[in-house]
Amino acid sequence: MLLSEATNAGGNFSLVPLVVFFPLIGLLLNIIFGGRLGEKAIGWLASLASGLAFGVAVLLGISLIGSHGAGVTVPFLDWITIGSLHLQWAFRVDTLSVTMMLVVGGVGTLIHIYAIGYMHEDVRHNGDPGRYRRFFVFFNLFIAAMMVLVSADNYLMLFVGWEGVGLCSYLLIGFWYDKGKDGIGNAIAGKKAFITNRIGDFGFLVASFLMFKFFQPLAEGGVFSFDFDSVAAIAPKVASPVILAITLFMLLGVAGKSAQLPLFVWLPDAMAGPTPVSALIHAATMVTAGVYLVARSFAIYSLVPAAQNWVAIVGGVTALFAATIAVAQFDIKKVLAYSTISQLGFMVAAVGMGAFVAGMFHLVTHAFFKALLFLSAGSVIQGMEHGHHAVEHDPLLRRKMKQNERLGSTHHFDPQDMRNMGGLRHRMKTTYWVYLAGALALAGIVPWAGFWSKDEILAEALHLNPAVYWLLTIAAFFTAFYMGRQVIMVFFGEPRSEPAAQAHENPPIMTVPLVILALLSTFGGFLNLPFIHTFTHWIEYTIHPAAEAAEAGAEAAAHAGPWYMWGGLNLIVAGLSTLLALIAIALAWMIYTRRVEALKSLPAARRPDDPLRSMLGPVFTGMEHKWWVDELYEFLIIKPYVAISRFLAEVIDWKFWHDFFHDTIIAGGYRGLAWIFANPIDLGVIDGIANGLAEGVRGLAAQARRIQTGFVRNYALSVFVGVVLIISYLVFQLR
Amino acid sequence: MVPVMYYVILSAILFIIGALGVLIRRNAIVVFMSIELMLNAANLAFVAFARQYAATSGQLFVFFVMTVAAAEVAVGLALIVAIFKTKASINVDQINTLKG
Amino acid sequence: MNFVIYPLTLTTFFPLLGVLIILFLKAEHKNAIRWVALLTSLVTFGISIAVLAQFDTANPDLQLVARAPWFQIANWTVHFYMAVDGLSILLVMLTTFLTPISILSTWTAVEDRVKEFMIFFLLLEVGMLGVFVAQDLFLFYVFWEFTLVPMYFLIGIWGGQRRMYAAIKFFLYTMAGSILMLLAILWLGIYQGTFTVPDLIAKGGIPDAVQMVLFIAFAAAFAIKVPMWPLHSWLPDAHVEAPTAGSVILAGVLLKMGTYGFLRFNLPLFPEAAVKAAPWMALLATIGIIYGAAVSYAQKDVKKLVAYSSVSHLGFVMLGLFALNPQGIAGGILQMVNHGLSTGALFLIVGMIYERRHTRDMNAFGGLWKIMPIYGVLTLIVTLSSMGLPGLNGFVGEFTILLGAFGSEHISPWFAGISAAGVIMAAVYMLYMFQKLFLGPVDKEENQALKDLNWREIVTLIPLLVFIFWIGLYPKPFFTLMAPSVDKLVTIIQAAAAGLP
Amino acid sequence: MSLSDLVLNLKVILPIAVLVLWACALLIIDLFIPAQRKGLTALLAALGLAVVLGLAVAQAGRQESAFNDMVVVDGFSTFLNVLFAASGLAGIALAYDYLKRTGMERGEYYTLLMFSISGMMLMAQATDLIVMFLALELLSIPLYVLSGFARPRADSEEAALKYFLLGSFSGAFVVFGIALVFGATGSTALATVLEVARNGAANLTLLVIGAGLVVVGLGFKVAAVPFHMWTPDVYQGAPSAVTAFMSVGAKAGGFAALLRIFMVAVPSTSAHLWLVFEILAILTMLLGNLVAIAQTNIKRMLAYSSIAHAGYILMALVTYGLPTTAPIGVAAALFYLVAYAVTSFGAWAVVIALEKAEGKGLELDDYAGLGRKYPLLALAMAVFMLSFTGVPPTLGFMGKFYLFGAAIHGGFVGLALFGVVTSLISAYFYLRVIVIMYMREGDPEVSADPWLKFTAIAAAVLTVLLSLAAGPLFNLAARATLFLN
Repeated sequence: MLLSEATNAGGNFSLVPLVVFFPLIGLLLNIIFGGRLGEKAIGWLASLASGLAFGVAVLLGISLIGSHGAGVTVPFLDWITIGSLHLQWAFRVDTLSVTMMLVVGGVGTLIHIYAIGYMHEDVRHNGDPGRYRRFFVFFNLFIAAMMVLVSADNYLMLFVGWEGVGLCSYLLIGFWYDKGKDGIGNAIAGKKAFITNRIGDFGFLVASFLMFKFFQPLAEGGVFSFDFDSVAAIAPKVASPVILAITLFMLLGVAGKSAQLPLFVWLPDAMAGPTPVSALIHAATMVTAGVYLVARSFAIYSLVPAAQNWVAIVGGVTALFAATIAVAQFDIKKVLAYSTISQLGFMVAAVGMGAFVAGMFHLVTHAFFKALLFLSAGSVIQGMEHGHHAVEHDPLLRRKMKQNERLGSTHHFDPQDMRNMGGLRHRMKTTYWVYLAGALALAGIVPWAGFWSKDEILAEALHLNPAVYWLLTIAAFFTAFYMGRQVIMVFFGEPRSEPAAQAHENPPIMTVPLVILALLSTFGGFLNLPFIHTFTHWIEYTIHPAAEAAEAGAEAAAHAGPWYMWGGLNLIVAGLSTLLALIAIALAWMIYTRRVEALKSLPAARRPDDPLRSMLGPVFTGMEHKWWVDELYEFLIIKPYVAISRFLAEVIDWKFWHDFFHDTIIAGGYRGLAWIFANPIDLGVIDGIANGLAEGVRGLAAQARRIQTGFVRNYALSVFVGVVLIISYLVFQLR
Repeated sequence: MVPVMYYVILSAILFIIGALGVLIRRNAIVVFMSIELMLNAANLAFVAFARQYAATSGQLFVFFVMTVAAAEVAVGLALIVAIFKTKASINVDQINTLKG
Repeated sequence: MNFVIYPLTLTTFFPLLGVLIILFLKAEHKNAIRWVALLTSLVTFGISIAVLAQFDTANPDLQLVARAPWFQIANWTVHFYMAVDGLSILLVMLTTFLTPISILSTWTAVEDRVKEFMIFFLLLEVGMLGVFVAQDLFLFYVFWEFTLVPMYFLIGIWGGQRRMYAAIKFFLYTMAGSILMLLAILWLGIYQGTFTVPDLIAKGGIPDAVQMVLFIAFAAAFAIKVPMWPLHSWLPDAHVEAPTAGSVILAGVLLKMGTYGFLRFNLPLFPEAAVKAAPWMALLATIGIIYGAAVSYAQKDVKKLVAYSSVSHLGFVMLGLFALNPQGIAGGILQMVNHGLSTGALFLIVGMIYERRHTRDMNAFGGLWKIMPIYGVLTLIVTLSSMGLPGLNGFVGEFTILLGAFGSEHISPWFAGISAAGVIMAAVYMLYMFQKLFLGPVDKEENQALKDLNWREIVTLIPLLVFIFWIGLYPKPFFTLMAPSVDKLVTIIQAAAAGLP
Repeated sequence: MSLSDLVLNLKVILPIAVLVLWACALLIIDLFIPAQRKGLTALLAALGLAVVLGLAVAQAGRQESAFNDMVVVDGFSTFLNVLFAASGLAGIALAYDYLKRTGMERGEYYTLLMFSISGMMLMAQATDLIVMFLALELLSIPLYVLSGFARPRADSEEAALKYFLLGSFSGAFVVFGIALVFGATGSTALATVLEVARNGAANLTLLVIGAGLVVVGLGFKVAAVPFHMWTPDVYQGAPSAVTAFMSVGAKAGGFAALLRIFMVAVPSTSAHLWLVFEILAILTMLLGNLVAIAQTNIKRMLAYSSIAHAGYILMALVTYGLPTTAPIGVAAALFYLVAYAVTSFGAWAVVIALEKAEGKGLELDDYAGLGRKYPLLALAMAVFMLSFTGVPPTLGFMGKFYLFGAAIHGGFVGLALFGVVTSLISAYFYLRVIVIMYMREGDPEVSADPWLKFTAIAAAVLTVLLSLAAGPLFNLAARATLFLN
């Protein structure tokens, strides 16, 4: 079923530009009037803008249901038109884009609301309330950019959004730009994110160049517009190596944006941003743009199995790799960050293999539960901050904490370090429960959302790419383990620091969104239940190859499938993964309650901060240090780049080119020549020649007296030499 | 009859002697006399050619040259006298404050 | 005499009126002089808008022609010939647009010899406008060389520490290139019988070998001006030493004269040579992009960083022009404008902080966003524009250039591919600069008391930002202006390329 | 020769005749003018020159010969006569205050100047080698005296002696060269020489060598390398006003003779001599410009600059054997002479304005701060420097454009390349003057004389305006190539 190119899209479809413009209006209002509005008003204004965008998305969704999934393209304005290039800013409304809009708008709005409360505290903790408005302006900007991305009708507009969200990410990671390591750490983290993303964008750009070069001649009327439909239509006519190149370059873009190997390094550092940022941008929405891109490009990816294979492998390896790192992190957000990378690996693997629906499904559920986890983590952190605050203001408690410090923890108090937490389930009940929901969803326990989506990916993987299946399954095991570890470290046991003991629950403005998200995480999986496959059918309107494959699969399952196929659900796969998850959780339980108890007997100085450290030894250190990838890049890329550019700038360009070549060779040579001409030649060389001649002449005249030459006569000599030369030449010529 | 070329060669030799005189001698007056010698060498050539072509213009030229030489002498000697007053020398080698 | 009131002549020479008025003002009346200069340049801008209003976007040929025989030497007639087409109209507008902004930026920055400064500045405007509207090679050359003079004074008198060195270097370098062009112009005029560009294009038929020589002679002048790697050595000196307004104009307009020269003369006059030279030019452009970006990153002086970034940015322009296809050339033209806006704005920005702190060492700053939030935001936008963020102007230019270069039949796609890496590197040095200046803690005592931008400064930047957004979001009007002329140019080149073995 | 014939003949040389008579009269009148009122002499001399200028202009369009074809009036001579007369006026304007300041205000100055001009004008009109020689000496001898005018200043005397000795020395080469040309063709009339040479009746060896020697002698006058070495010393030593006049007049006179002889009489020697001219041109441009860089004294710098400019004009002579290019070359050379004259007088006016007694104030460093203290004068000087460099819109640029165009037209692209490259070299030291004036601080003192300022500013205005409205001047120069044979 192809989309109808509706220029005069009827009804709600024509509202689609508003998904972009509501947030834009919101941010403009906040820029212009924000100075006069109170904090609450700013936050609610921004939330309203985001909520309205979500409302539009809902209306679009309803219209789509009404049109039985038939999407439309809504042209907005001409962007770039030169010769055979015709780029439009057009909106695309189909089930895929609306799904994304719903996620972005819905989760986005919830996080906006949450942030009203969270940022209120955050700007105070960090001592700069002036930034409150800035935060919401950036946040709205992000929503707008993300909406541009998901609503784009062509690759270039998608890229506009793509870079736009990158910008917001940069700005928000560096939101506390005067904080972090040496006061500049956050700013550097932002820069790292942007530049890493740019590396990916380079891939995206090259892919688009290739597309233009090879698709344009085949385009209708010779005019190429980069829109998804025409790309899909032309792609089969293009040589497959070209398609392979395009898809692989695009994969680089995906790796950048969705934090896949080898470009994942920016995402953990991106946790420097305020927690709502991590939730919205670095978990739920922006980082999934890569997945969305591959799903969008299903038509070209489906043409080249090799590319699909690569994508799947990248996704699979990333999933496992990041999961191992997550196991050994102590920062509550870092764990979630690596978990995000890992989960993105799942999605990328899925869309890579051609399981577009499964990938998209996981994208949606992941948006729910990961946003939830981050926000609850934010709640935890905020709670810890409160605790810390309480401690700071209570001399008694402060002394108590000092003692603790003397006992072992020498570092400055870090409210994000899980080693400082523990036992929070009593002090922050709501947070605990919602966190648990999120964790279970992530771990893939029936019936939480993550189970359904992850299982679908695993089932498809087994079918399409067994190697990747095993990678993902092991990753799933780790996932359950580190989530178990985190929940236990944070919420169970005894408080390991005084602030943890003093932590308390956050206000409803923060907890209500959490609860909503918790519900979504719990029941979100029901979007695509066996037999019913609501979500599959929904996406199938847009993604046809997936539709065919899945339909074939579903039919096979319904009619001639083996016993373990149950309404599209592979029971073996589901069972195995659930079993592994449960084992992992149990293992975590064993280690982090029993083992920790056992270790308590050791003196504090020799007691490891994590039981696993003693159990795994160097492996744990490797995981803790992210397998030294940052260091590797520092050594392989950053240091050489800095060195080369220093060398070019200081040695080649300045010392050699500027100083030596210009000043010494050109200018110096010039002056030298002038000097030579002014002195030796004018007075010496010509004199010398003249003298020589004069000597000869004198010899001829038998006047062997050495006569001191004077200037007038030298001048005459010069004339004479000139005459002699000219006459000699003429005589020579004439003969 | 002596071929005209002989005169020309003689005049050339005289001319060169004159030129060498300019190059070699230091006394300004002698230098100036050498220049006169060069002019007279030219005169000789003129007269010789005039005779060859039986053209009077060549001989006419000689008179002009002589007149001009006389005028130059007037100016030149005056200059030399002036220099001598200032420097008490007419050695051209000592007249070298301007250079570079 | 009604010749004088032709729109283009009027635009070009109107600043002279200001010069005349300023000449009769007392040097002590600094503000009066400033206002006269500003108003003159604003009126010039107004006149140029009238020119734009009369410009027929559908017409690929030269328009608004003001043409008359000027003088005759031997049998070579030199014409006074001014006209615009799609290739130059934007640059004319850019010039008249940037001049008032630059003048406004000098309000407090230039206190010494204001009278002379404004005179030179307005003269410079005349020269620049003349370069862009002259359609006779001789006339062009006169304006081309003439621009050197006021710029030389601007750098030399109002410049920084090593201003004399920089001024002389600027002059000599630029002149070194243009003297070769002079010979080529003479050759064309004498052996082709005309100095006017359209006639020369129509005549054509220059033997290939000669064409190459002429191409190189013209290219020498333009490449130094652009400046293309490796002829850029004068640029950092000139930029660093020039006063802010001088840098703005230097980067904003003067460098464009080089790229414009390629566009107006090298491509249509010597199309065969252009096709043959395209890979080499693209090579130099690519090296320039990468090299400029790498070198920028290692700078400590923020002005120098921006200066080197020009090498990189103009590399993009050159790459686009020598893609020899509509996307590349149109992108190149747009990128000229973009660079004028973005880099012009960057120099203004650098000038603003220099005026406050009298240093340009990036290590002397940090955390300025907190102290000067308006300044921070404006800088951020300009920085992003300069590094080619989609939605802002830089991207539109760079993307179309790269697209064109990649799809070009005349140069290898590798150039575009490698140049695309320049986009990454642009982010590296631009964000580095932003971070050094604006992010991190405010750890320098001197920075604590800095004042945020005042209204005048904001007003100087806002117009630039408007266009930064406009071009980024809706570049269509700009492309529409140039499209027919670009197509015509491409047709000429394609015809030439078809004739080549 | 009847009286009416004499009158007709005299009409041809009327400006010269008036000038000489006026000069003689002034010599006597001056005796009656008291020493402190020598301004009157200057005024009278200027009046005379103005009349001469008028007469010269009135000759425009006439093509006549007189005195048995020994002199002519034609476009070429008229053009140059106007230039010479105007140069004389400029020379007086420059000298008036200068002489007073330096205490050498003597009436002879103006008479000598006028005699020298009459020599120059005769040079432009002469069509016989005898007359040409006479004109050369008439031009030179007053200049020898003028060079020593600052007597008893040693450097002035030294300059005079050097100039005199070397001038006579080179004059001897001219005479000998003429003798050989006469020997080759049997005539000294240019027209006859041409005819004989064209018929093949001439002794080619003698002709070519004779022509070569003439090149040497006149090359000395125009200061071509390697016959240039007197130039810096004499320019430096001579009173600045004299130098200014000499740098224009003597050079133009030399070129007048060179152009006429080689275009009119001996184009047949071009096969042998063009290379000589080319090498001379290249050497002159190169050396003049390079050595100028090393100078710190403005007068010496301008001396080398004048050497260099002679080199550019010599480019025009390289093409003298090409029938189609030669007229362009001549016109270009004439145009360039005008451009050079205007610029040079202007520059010297500034130099003189800054010069203090006893030859002080002539170092480049003495120009520091001029831009701030005397903006108009500095601007004028900047214009002259740019014109010397050849930057538009100045006459210098137009002149170079024309000259290089001629060279390219004749196919001498390499020569033109040399021309532009040396222009670039020259930019370095011309710009240095501007740099010092504007970019260094100093406290220069400037003479208050209005005439100097007027000359400087008028020259600056002319330098710019004439370049923008160069059409008429181009036409005049082009018409001035109509030689009357």
